[in-house]
Amino acid sequence: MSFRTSKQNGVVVVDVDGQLIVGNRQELKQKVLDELEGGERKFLIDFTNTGYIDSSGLGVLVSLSKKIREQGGELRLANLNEDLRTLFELTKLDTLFNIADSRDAALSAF
Amino acid sequence: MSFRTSKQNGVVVVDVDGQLIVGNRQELKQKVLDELEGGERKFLIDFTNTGYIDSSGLGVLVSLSKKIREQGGELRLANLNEDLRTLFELTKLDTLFNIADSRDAALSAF
Amino acid sequence: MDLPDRGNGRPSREGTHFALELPSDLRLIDPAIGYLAGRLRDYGYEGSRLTLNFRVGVSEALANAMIYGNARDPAKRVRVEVELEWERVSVVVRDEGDGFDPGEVPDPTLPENLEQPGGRGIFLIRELMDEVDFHGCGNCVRLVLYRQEPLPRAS
Amino acid sequence: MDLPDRGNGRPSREGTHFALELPSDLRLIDPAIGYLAGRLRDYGYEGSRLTLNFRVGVSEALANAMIYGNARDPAKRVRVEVELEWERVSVVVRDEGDGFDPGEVPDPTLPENLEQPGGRGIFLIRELMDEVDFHGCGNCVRLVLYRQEPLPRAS
Ligand SMILES: Nc1ncnc2c1ncn2[C@@H]1O[C@H](COP(=O)(O)OP(=O)(O)O)[C@@H](O)[C@H]1O
Ligand SMILES: Nc1ncnc2c1ncn2[C@@H]1O[C@H](COP(=O)(O)OP(=O)(O)O)[C@@H](O)[C@H]1O
Repeated sequence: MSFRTSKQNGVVVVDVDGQLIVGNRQELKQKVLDELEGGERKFLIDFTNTGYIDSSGLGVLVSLSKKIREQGGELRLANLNEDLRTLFELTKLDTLFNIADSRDAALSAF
Repeated sequence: MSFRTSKQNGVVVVDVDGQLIVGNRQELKQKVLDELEGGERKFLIDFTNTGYIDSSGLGVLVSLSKKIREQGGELRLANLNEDLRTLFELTKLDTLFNIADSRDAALSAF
Repeated sequence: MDLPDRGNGRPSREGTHFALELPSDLRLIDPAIGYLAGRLRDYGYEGSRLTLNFRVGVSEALANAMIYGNARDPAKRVRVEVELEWERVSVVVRDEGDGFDPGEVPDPTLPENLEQPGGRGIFLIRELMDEVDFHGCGNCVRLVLYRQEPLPRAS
Repeated sequence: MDLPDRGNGRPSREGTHFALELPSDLRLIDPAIGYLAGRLRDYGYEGSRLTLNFRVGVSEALANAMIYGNARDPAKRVRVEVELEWERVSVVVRDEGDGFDPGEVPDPTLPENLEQPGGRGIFLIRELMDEVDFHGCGNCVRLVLYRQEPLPRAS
């Protein structure tokens, strides 16, 4: 499991490879908070290569989204597979997040 | 751990990613034997991306080398890191195998 | 894979059981779930029941056992016992804590809880697993998942 | 990593111990070794003592316990107990077999054995580990590796 960060059209894009779970979520959190501190305001997390997310992973997404909003920024999510969509629906987090079908759709909507 | 096969200048090149150990050595063995059966005679195993090899992994290399020689073919090894060199030296298998410093050196010597 | 031959190459319908014992180290959850899911896959389990319900449900139980039951002390262990059968798999996760009564945990899907970072673990276990028993064995939880989705529960 | 803080970020010199119990499934060796080596790395072990001596030595002991001790029966377990100290790490690998006496295993480096596919496991354990005890505990082997290479053995 690892996180890759890149910058596209002024948006910080994070690719989550593997799981986003209790054992590694702090890494993602720190990475995004560092960028936020560095002045970035637009964030996209891309789940194309993500295996599964547990409740701690969801928790990190919730708290990042809040922190980014507090700084006047925005967090979007893209490329959730069927399992991840179900997970967001079960927890009603699909109502909290801005979820795009593709990376391009997410990027162009910022 | 996984094995990638490609063909270069008439040589079947196998890249071993991760470990070559008791849990996955049959996969490598089968892959090489299938190519041998298909008529291939020149084989190179490249260890650039290999983590560690255990006694079963060494055993598979020994028996493949033998099978390939019996068919008039040749097996070469390339890109052993320091740990792997030590392992081959400890077991004296460095005297049995044709070990090249680089893939190119191995390929051009066939 | 270097495993005993199963004859016809298809999973036998005969059940199997096995156990794992792990130090309380959250980094072990990913490889443990990877292994367990692989065993289920070999046994013909597939689809979202495997990749979502099983992986996330069992992951939550392991995390809670390590974090709450064992207070993240790596010298304390989590024991995982698996009964893998044709129709269903049962997983018992036991920690070295005092056990707990999940009782009425707050519903994390209520609007006032939606922005809370925590509180979704037990909820997900209950949503994703077909049977959940926190009581039968004290400091442990027993999870059961059927291979096929059971008929809709009357709820 | 979401682990208890170690204060100054450097490994403490205080020792730690932990245990794993695994079904006899050869696919578990890679993740188990990955985990154990990670624990040693966190604790400041490094270089070929870690990546070669430790990983290969312990791997051989796990494989033998699963294959010979437990006859590859996944319902039978291998228990790994680790005492991780500043100067050295000790690993006890126990299986459910009858134990064995490695006695005089043939030297796999002799010209007549060099082309044998098997017979290098015990040899490698002895070459790579600083102390090896097959006797103390019956169906188990105790391996000790020092952080630093000990003074050359008189041999
Ligand atoms: N194995 C356990 N041992 C003791 N307490 C537990 C255990 N599992 C869960 N709990 C308790 O149940 C509460 C709810 O857990 P959960 O729904 O997973 O949410 P979270 O972990 O985010 O708090 C935990 O905060 C903890 O107090
Ligand atoms: N844990 C064990 N329990 C019983 N017998 C064992 C165990 N470990 C090793 N042996 C015996 O020792 C022999 C030598 O083992 P080893 O040197 O690893 O070579 P190989 O596994 O290639 O035969 C094995 O063939 C087996 O008979």
